[in-house]
Amino acid sequence: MPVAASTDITVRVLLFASYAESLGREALEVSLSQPASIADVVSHIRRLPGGASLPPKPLCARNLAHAGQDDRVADGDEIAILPPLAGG
Amino acid sequence: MPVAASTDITVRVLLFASYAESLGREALEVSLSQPASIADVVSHIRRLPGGASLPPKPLCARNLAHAGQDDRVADGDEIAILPPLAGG
Amino acid sequence: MTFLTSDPVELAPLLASVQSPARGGLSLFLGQVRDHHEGRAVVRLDYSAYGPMAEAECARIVAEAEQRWDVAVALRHRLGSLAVGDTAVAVVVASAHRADAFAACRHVIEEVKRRVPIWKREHYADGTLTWVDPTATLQHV
Amino acid sequence: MTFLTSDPVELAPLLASVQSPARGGLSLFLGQVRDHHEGRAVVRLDYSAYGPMAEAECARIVAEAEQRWDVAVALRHRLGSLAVGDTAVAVVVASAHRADAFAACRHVIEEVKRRVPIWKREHYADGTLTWVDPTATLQHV
Repeated sequence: MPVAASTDITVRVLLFASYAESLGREALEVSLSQPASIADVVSHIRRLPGGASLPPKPLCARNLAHAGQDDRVADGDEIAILPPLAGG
Repeated sequence: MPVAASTDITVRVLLFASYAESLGREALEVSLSQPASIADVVSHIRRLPGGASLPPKPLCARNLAHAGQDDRVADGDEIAILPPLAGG
Repeated sequence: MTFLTSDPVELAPLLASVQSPARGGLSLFLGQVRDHHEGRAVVRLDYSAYGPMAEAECARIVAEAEQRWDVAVALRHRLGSLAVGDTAVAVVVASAHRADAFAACRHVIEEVKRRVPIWKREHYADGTLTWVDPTATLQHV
Repeated sequence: MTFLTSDPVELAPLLASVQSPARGGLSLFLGQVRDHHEGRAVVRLDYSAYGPMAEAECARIVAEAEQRWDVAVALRHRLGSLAVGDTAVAVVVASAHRADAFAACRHVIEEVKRRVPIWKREHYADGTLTWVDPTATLQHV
């Protein structure tokens, strides 16, 4: 059974609205071991100061499209963590 | 069993659009024996020159409201015979 | 209120008549003159009405919608000679709830077509003209 | 096409972008800022967005609607500071068939609310402000 090489990847994480306020920032770089999922990015963010106020499974996007918690992330991806949408 | 008195009544009949063109007029007075219904007014109009092109049961109105063929008409009523509606 | 007009239909006054700070959802329907009908090229339409009944029927339709849903309704139908692209009918519905706004707007335009005594005569590119009978065709806007 | 704007939403250019002589039925939805939310007096709203994704998501929603129905769709959402009564979102749908126009218009506004990354912060008459979370309440416009 092949084992994925555990090389690090770096993704850019964007925070918005109430989440940006909780974390005190709107963007950061996060390094993760491969393979990594959206859920791994969220776990990382929730361990940062102010991150505990985020829900365990927030709405997320990967490269400008909605993404599921189990979706893989790749090096260089733009991952957005989205507070409840309120457009319209 | 009471019998309705057969006194004449007079109604004003309005014709519109294609029906007015068929009959060559937009309004006329029609006298009928009581009791009389919308259907009786229509029958009278269909016997006039040009009236045969009207359908046997056209859409009708009595005093500015839609009326059924069996609705009674009274002296002084305004009865309108309406071609297929095409508003909107 | 007057529901029939021989002037061009303007949206702004209709919107103003139903807007309120409590009603944040507006559903509108506009019916405009098309350039074709049953494959024939239309150049102009003449709308005529049984005026007093058309006004009364429009008032009844609006009152019924405002009773059935939590909405404010504005309705205007143009009469006279219309060119392709002109607005023949406008329905504007405002509500605190967008589902109500959509439902009432749809209901009003359907009832206008079904109940209001208005007729139209189409003028075709070949110079002929016909009274339109929507019941004689499956084609509806 | 740009779906987000910081300028007031004007209907005329949206209508012009979808109107055609073959599409005689137009369904519009306007969402305007209400003066109350959950019993609190609202004086102002700030809309913000994840701009690039919001544009992409609006484009996908419009494309999906134009594929599913025989319609042309225009969509505009305003960002920035809005006052009570200002139009926050406008959907304009033109079709040869009014049933399609209504269905597509309703679908687009529902999808915008469900999918487009836009947030709003409400400023209340008492000087406080809150990020609005529609999932936390049953009250929807």
